[in-house]
Amino acid sequence: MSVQLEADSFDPAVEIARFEATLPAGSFGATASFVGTMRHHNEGDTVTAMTLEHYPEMTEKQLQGVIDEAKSRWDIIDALIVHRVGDILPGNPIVLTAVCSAHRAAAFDACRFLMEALKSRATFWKKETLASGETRWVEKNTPG
Amino acid sequence: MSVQLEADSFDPAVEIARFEATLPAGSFGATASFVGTMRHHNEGDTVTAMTLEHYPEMTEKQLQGVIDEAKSRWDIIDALIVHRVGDILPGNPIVLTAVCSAHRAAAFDACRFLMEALKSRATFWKKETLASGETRWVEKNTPG
Amino acid sequence: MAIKVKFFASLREQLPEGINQVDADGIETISDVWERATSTQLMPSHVLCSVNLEHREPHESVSDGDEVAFFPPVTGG
Amino acid sequence: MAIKVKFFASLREQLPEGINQVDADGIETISDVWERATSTQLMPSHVLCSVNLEHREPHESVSDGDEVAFFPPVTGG
Repeated sequence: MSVQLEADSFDPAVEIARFEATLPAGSFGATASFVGTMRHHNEGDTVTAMTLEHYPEMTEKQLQGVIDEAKSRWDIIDALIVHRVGDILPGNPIVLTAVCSAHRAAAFDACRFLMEALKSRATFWKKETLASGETRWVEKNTPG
Repeated sequence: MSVQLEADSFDPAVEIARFEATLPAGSFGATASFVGTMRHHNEGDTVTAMTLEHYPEMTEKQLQGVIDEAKSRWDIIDALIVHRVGDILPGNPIVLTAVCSAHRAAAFDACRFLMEALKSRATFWKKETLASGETRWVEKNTPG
Repeated sequence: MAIKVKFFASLREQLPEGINQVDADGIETISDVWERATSTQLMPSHVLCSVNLEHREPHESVSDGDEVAFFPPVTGG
Repeated sequence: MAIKVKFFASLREQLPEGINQVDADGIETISDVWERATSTQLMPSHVLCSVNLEHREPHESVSDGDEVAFFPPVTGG
């Protein structure tokens, strides 16, 4: 189980491969994953860049708690959360959640739980730069 | 939208990257994916190999229908199904479903729908080889 | 005047080789195809079937030139 | 005798720089910390808060040595 906060761009495929490589081959039958990617549009406006601020100690603690909760609620083998911080561009991955389990239901349920819990509890804040050069804080996440 | 039946081992990360590369960067905010991997145990027995038989024309038609249904039911940008056929070994990926959408709910819902529909409708059959050398047809999928 | 017949997986192994078509004469339903192709064994209730690549029920009708397939519950994914 | 204070995101930008602690004397709740740190502005209802890295409600108590943080609704993921 692992939480990674990345100051630089990351490749979800590499992170998932590294995560799976920590588990014995053939021990898991299901891997559910989710990647959130920065879009070039939000709320009808063109967005050219984004800065992700966070509260580092609290973020890490909250995300670790979210993973612990997933492991207690579902029969999963392991879970991973990777989240960007700092300056990012459209097309860049923002977040990755991944869960390995023996069977698919637990992987699907836990992977979605990780994302919803992260969105509601983890101390990240997005500031967008629009095409006009204006910046604005994103005020609310879309409901899941 | 795409259905791929693979006679040789495939790398889910490569397939997802190829799938996402067909979409304009920054156009999607969510990618949900699921990978089913062959386990070295099933129903309490050690499994050393597996053969996936299918009904090629029907499989392709059914999977295409499943993708069409997902696209009509959810607001998704695109969907991918990759499925192995032939001889496979523990640790090898069997199936990949992936969905890109603007927001996460549709990606999660549609990705799970693809897997459940595939498991109940697509004409694949698994034959396991046990450690004893004995072979047996898998009789029933686990419920999702 | 023939109906194409396919068996898959455990059915293919259990049934005599080589029956890949039956005479359409006198055939009305999928069950009729099963009985002719397997030499009058009754179709077990767990067997699934398709006509021209679409899932169908055993009582549904078939026509000359159709492709009928029989298979156990699917186990992919 | 001090309580550490942090502001994040839009709050950090809107509030005067440099307030990173307040005297614990006479402070009972998180709201009290807010009022002292922001020079008596009332804490807006949308502001979230934490004590020692755990989410808390404004009426909850704080102690000398605690780290209290204020922030807008989170928007990660």
